[in-house]
Amino acid sequence: MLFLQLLASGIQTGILYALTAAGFALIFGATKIFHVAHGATFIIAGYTYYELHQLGVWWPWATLAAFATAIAFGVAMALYVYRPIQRSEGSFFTVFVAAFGVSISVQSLVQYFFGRGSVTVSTPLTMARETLPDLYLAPILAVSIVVAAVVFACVVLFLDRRNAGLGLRALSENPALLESFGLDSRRLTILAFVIGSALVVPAAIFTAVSIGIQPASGHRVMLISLAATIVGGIGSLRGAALAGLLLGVVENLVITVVDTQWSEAVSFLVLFAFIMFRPHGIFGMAVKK
Amino acid sequence: QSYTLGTLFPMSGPNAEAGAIYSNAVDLALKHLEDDKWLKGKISVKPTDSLGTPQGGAVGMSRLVNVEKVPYALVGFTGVSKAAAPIGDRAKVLMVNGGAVGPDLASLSRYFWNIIPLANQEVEFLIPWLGEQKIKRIATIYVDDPLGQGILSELKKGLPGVGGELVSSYSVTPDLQQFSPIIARLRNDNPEVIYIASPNITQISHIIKQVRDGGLNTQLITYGVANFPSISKLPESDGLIFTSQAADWASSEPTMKRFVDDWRKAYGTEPTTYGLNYYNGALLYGYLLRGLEQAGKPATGANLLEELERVGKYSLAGGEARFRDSTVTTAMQINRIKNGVTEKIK
Amino acid sequence: MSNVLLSMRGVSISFGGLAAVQSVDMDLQEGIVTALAGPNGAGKTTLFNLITGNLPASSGQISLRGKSILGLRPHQIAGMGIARSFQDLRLFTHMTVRDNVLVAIEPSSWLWQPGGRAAQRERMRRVDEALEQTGLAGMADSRAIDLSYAETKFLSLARIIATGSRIWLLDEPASGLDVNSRTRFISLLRDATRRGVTICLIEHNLDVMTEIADRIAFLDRGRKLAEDVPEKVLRDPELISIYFGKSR
Amino acid sequence: MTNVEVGLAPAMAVEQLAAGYKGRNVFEGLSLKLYTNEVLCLIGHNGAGKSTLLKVLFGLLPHNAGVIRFHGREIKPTPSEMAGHGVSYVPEGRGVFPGLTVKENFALALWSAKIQGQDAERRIGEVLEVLPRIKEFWQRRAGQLSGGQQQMVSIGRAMLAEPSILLLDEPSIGLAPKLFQDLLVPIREYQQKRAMSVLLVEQQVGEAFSVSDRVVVMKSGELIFEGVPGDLADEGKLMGMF
Amino acid sequence: MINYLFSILTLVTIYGIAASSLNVLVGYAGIFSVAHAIFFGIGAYTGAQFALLVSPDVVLACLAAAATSGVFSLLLAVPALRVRGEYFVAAALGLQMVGVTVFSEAHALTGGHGGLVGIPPATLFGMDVSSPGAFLLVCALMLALVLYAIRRLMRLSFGRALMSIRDNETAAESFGKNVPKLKTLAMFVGCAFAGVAGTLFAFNLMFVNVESFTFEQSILMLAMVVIGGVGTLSGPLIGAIVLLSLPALLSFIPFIPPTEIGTVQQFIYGALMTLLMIFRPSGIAGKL
Ligand SMILES: Nc1ncnc2c1ncn2[C@@H]1O[C@H](COP(=O)(O)OP(=O)(O)OP(=O)(O)O)[C@@H](O)[C@H]1O
Ligand SMILES: Nc1ncnc2c1ncn2[C@@H]1O[C@H](COP(=O)(O)OP(=O)(O)OP(=O)(O)O)[C@@H](O)[C@H]1O
Ligand SMILES: [Mg+2]
Ligand SMILES: [Mg+2]
Repeated sequence: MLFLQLLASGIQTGILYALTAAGFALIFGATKIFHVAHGATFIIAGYTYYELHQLGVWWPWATLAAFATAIAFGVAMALYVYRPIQRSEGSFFTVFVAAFGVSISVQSLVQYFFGRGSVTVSTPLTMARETLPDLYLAPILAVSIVVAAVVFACVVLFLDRRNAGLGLRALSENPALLESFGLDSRRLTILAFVIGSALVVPAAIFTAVSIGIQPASGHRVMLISLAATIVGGIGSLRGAALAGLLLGVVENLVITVVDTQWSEAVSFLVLFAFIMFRPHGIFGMAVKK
Repeated sequence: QSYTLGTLFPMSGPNAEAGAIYSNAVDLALKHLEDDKWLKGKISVKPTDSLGTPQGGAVGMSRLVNVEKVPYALVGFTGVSKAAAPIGDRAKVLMVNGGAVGPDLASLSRYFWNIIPLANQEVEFLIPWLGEQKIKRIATIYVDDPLGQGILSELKKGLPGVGGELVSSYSVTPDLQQFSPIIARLRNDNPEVIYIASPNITQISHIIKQVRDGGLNTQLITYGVANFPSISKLPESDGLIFTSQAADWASSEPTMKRFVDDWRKAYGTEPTTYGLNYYNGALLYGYLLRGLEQAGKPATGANLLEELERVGKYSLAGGEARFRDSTVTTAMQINRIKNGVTEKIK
Repeated sequence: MSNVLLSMRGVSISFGGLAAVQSVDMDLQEGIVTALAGPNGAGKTTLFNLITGNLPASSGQISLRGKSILGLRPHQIAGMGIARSFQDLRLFTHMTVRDNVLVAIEPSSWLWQPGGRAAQRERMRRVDEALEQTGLAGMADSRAIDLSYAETKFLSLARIIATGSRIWLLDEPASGLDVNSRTRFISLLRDATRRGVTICLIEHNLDVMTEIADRIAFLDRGRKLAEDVPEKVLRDPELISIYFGKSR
Repeated sequence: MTNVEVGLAPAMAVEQLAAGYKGRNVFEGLSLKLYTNEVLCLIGHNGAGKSTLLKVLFGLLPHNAGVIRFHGREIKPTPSEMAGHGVSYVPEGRGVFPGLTVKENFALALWSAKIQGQDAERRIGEVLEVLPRIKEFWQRRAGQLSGGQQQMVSIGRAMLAEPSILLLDEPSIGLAPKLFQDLLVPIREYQQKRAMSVLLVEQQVGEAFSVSDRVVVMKSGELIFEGVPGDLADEGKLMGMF
Repeated sequence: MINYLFSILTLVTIYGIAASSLNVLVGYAGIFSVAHAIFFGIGAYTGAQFALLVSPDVVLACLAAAATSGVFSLLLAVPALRVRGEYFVAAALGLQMVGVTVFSEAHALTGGHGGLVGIPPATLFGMDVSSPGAFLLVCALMLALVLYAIRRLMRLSFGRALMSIRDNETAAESFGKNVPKLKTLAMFVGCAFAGVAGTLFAFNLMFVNVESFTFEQSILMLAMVVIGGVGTLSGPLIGAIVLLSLPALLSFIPFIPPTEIGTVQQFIYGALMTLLMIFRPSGIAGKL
C-alpha cells in the first residue's frame, strides 16, 4: 500500500513537472533559447490566480487571467530580451544571464507587492480521503490527470494539424533558413513562447492549490524543467512530459530505499545518469557530433 | 550625542518575512525609548541585508563594523550569526541574536549573546509535558542542520525518560517543498505526534498544510517559530502545539502591555515572540547605554559588554530576563493554536 | 608502381542499411594527385572520414607506409602526417587567421610550450609563409568569421600547407571559387606536388580535375568503379553517362 | 514569347539600390531588371555582391537606399511577403533542414506557400517528375544525405510553390557535373512552360550560359556588363572581367 | 570605512579568481559549467580543514585545495568528454545539485549545514596575515598570480588548442589535438584555481557552510564572466567588481524604506544584469 500511496503522490508531482517541463522543452526545442525565466512565468501565473482568487473572482476568470499574464510575460521576454540579444549574436550564456536577471527581478517584484511568504489557495479538492483501504487520495489528483491529458492532447493536435510542429522543429535547426523558405521565424518564435508559457499555467495553479507557491519557487520549477527536458531528449515534447512524470514518480518512490534528504538529489542523479549513458534522452535523436 | 544600532536581518530572499518583523520590532522599541526620553542621545538604526546567507552575513557585518561603526548589532539566523560572529568579535561589537535557535549559538564568542532561548531549551521543556499527556510514539521531520540536530538529539535523549519513543525521523533539505512521500511513510509509522524542526518558516507551513491535506490528523508540534503569522494563520495550523518562551500577550505588566498594544496599533497584526525578542534586544541596548551614560563611559562594544555582564538582569517586556553564559533564561510555555488564536496550555 | 604511402584494402562501412562505402581498394602514391570523383552520395566524404579515423571502418584494412592505422583516433592519425580539409571548411571561427594556422601546427598537449621559444619562432615563420602563399598575409589579424568566401577557402588550405604534412585529403576545396581564384588555387596545389606532397582531392569540377589530377578514382554507390589516368577515365562512356555528362 | 506586353514590364526591378552589412555598403546605385519569362544569369568574382543582391530581393536583408519594384509596384520586401507574391529563393549552401526528412522539408515549403490537400499532392508529383532521384531518399533525414542530394531537395522545395520568380544562388556547388546539367534542363523547361523568371547566380559559367537568356556581370558591387551569353563565349574576355 | 573597503575588495579579488578560473572553462575551452561553486566549495572545505588540522598557512592551504579541487574536476570532465552544449549544462547542473546535498550530508568533512567554524586566522610563512589589509594583500597577490598564469597559458599553444576545440572539435582533432586530454587538463586548471579562491574565501569568512556553494553562487560566478566578457582576461575581474560592488553601492541609496531595501536591491541587481546583456551582449570587456 505504501508503494501505491507513493506512486499516487509521485504521479501528482510528476504531472506538475510534466506540464512545466513540456513548456520549457517546447520553447527550448524550437528556439534554442535556454528560457531560465520559465520559473518566473510560473510564479506570475500562480500569483495572478491567487490574487484574483483572494479578490473573489470566479475561478474560470482567474484561470483565464493567469493564462493571459503568463503568455504576455513569455512573449515579452521573447521580444524584448531574447530577440535583441540574439540579433547582436549574443552567446548562449548571454541569454542565460539575461534571463536569470529577469527571474531575480520578477521574484523581487512579487515579493514587494505580494509578500514573501508562501501562499495557498484553499479548496476542498486537496483533502485526501481513504479511497481504498489504506490508500489516501485527493480529488485534485484526478483533476490534474484529466487537465494534463486534455492540455497535452490539445497541444499535440494543434502542432500536428496546423503544421506548426514542423515549423517549430525547423525553427530550432535554422531560423535563417526558415526565412529563406518564406516563413516568418519571429512569428514562430512567438508561437513557441505562447504555447510554452501557457503550459505552465495549469501547473502553477495546481501548485498554488496543493503545495502553495512563494516568490522563490520559480527556481526549482526551472531546474526540474531543464532536467526533464534533457532526460526526455531535447526537442521532444512528449519526452519532456514523460520525463517530468518519471522524475516526479522517482522522487517519491525513492524514499522507500534512501534517506529522505536525498530524494531531491535523486532527480538530478537520474539526470546525470541519463547524460552519461543515454545522452540523447528518452526520445531525442542522437547527439550530433 | 547620538548612538547607532546595527541590524543584520534577511531583507530579501525566502526568509525576508522574518527580517520585516524583526525590523518592525526594532523600530517600535526605539520609538518607545525616544518617547520616554530614556537617553540623552538618539539611537539611529543602520539596517543591512544579510540575505539570510553566511556570505551576506559576513559582508553585512563587516559593513556594520567598518562603515557604520556600530557598537551593538542585532542579528538573526544561524548561518548568518556564525559568519558574523568572528567579525564582530574581532572589532569588539556586542551582538545580540533574537531569532536563531541553533544550540551551537551558545558558544560563538564572548560578544555574541542570545536573547532567545535556544531550541534545546524548548524541547527540554516539552518532554515532561509529553509524558504527562501519555504520548508514547513521536515522529519527526527535521532539517539536518544545527537546529534540527539539536532538537533531534534532545528528543532522543529525553523521550525514554518519560516513557516515549522516537518512532521515526525524516531528514529533509531546507528548501524541500513537497512532502507527500514522507507523509505517506509517516502514515505507516502511525505516530501520535509529529515534531517539525525546520529553520525555514515557509517550509514549516508547507509541511503543515500537506500533512493535513494528506488526510493525516496526527497532532503536530513545533518550536517557537510557529509564532510567525504565515504559520499561525494557516487554516491547517488549527490545533498545532508549539513551545515558546513565555509571553503573555494579555499581561498587564506595563512594558509588555505597551509593546502589545502599540504593536497591534502600528502594524495591525498580533505580536509574536520574535517581535518581542527584537523589541527587547533594542530595549536592552537602551538600558545598557543608559548605564554607560550614567557612568560617563563612551558607548563602545567593550563597555556595553562589561555593563551587560555587570548587571546581568534587566526587566524587559515579559518580565525579568537573566543573562548568563551568552544566553538569556526566560520562562517557557506551551501553546496551542485554536481558530487562528494562540492560547497557552501550559 | 612507385612508392605507395597510403593503401586501403576492402574498406567498408554502412549506415543502417545503406552501404556507404563497400570494399574499396585504393592506393595513394607519393607525389601523385588522385582525384576522387563520383556522383553525389557516392561515399567520397565517407571514405575520407574512414581514413582520418572520424568514422570506424566495419571491415578492411588501411595502412600508412605499411603500418595499419585502423582504429587510431583522429588526432593520432593527424600526427602521422595526414592533413585534411572539410567540405564545410570548419574553420576556428572566432580565432584570428594567424592563430587558425598556428594552432594547426602546434604540438600542444601540455601546459608548456613544446620546444621553447626557438621552436615557436620557427612555427611562426611557417605560418607567415603559408599565409603569404595563400595571399592571406594582409588579414592575418582578422577573425576567420569575418573572411569572405574565397578567403575562407584559402585559409582552409593554408592550415594544411603549414602543417607540412605529406598527405593531403581535400574535400571539394575549390567549389564555388571564381575563375581567378580557382587558377590561383590550382597553382598552389601544383607547388605542393612539386615538393612531393601526396594529394587526394574530391572534386566535381572538370576543369580542376583535368588540370591537376594525375589519376582519377571513380566512386559510385560506395564502390570504386574505375581508377586510371584522366584521359582514360574521361573517355569511359559509362562514366560519362552517369557522371560527367555532355560537357566534354 | 507568349506574353509580349508582360514581357516588357520587368517582373522585378531595382533602381539605385544600395545594401550591405554593418553600415558598409556592398553595392550602391545598382540598377537591374528581371523580365518575365527569362533566365538571367548573374556572374561575378567571389565577394562581388551577388548573394547580397539576392538576399535583398527576397527581403532577407534590408536595403539602405534605392527602390525595389515588383511588377512595377514599389515594395519593401519581407520573406513571407515575397513568398506570398510567388517568389522562391534557394540559398547558397545547404538549403535544407538537416533534422527533418525530405518529405517534411517539402511539407514546410507547402505550408509556407499555403498549399494543401490535392493541390499539394499534385505539386509534389510534378517536382518529383523533374527531380526523380529525390524519391530514393524521400523518407530520410536531410542531414544524412550527401551534399548533392541536399542541393536537389533544396531546389525541389523551391519549385513546389510554382513560383513566378525563382532566385537561385550557386546551385552547382557540390553537385556532380552531370547532375547539375540534369538539373538545369528541367528548370529551363519548367521556366518556359510557366513563363517564370529565373535569376541564376553561378560560377559554372559554361553550364549556366547554356540555359540563360541574358547575362550580367558584377564586379565589386557594380554591373560592368549586360548582354546575351554569346557575347561572352570568348573565355579571354570573360577572364578579363573578373 | 577603509576596512569596509578592504573587505569588499577582498571579496572582489576572491571572486575575481573564481570567475577567472571559470573563464578558463567557459571562455577558452567552451565547457559551459554551471557547477563552479562546487569546486569553489571543495576548495573552501579543503582549505578550512587544512587550516584546522594541519597549518593555517594560506599558501599551503591553497595548494592543498587546488590539488583536491583539481582531482575532483574529473567528475565534470567525464560528462564533458561525452556531451556538449546544453547537454553538458544539464550534466553540470546535476553535479551542482547532488554536490550541494553531499556537502550538507558529509558531516565529518563539511560540518553539514552547521558548517565549519573556528577557522584560525591566516598566516603566511609564520606571519599573521589575518588583518583586513594584510589579507587583502595576500588575496591580491594570489589574483595577480592566477591572472598571470591564465594569461600565459592562454597565450601558449595550450590556450590556442582549447580555443580551437571550442570553435570546432572535429577540425581540432584532425589537426592533432587530443581533445579528451586537453579538455580534462583545462578542467583541472580551472577547477584548481577555483579551489584556491575557495580557500581564500574560507580564511576570509573564518566560517564555511554549504549555503555559499549553491546553484545561485555558480550563477553569480557565471554572471561575472559573462557580464565582464567571455574569453577575455580582464572580463571576469570587471564582472566581479561590478556584481559585488553593486549591492554595496545600492545599500547607500537613502530613500528606500529600510524594510524593502533587500527587495529593491535584488530587483535592481536583476534588472541591471538583463540590461547589460541586452546592450552589451559580449560583456563589458568584450569586443562588440
Ligand atoms: N552520418 C551518416 N549517417 C547516415 N548516412 C550517412 C551519413 N553520412 C553519410 N551518409 C550517407 O552515405 C552516403 C555517402 O555520403 P558521402 O557524404 O560520403 O557522399 P559524397 O560522395 O561525399 O557526396 P557529395 O559529393 O554529395 O558530397 C550518402 O548516401 C549519405 O546519405
Ligand atoms: N553576413 C555578412 N556580414 C558581413 N559581411 C558580409 C556578410 N556576407 C557577405 N559579406 C561581405 O559582403 C561582400 C559581398 O558578399 P556576397 O556574398 O554578396 O558575394 P558573392 O558575390 O555572392 O560571392 P561568392 O561568389 O563568394 O558567393 C563580401 O565582401 C563579403 O565579405
Ligand atoms: Mg561529400
Ligand atoms: Mg555568393
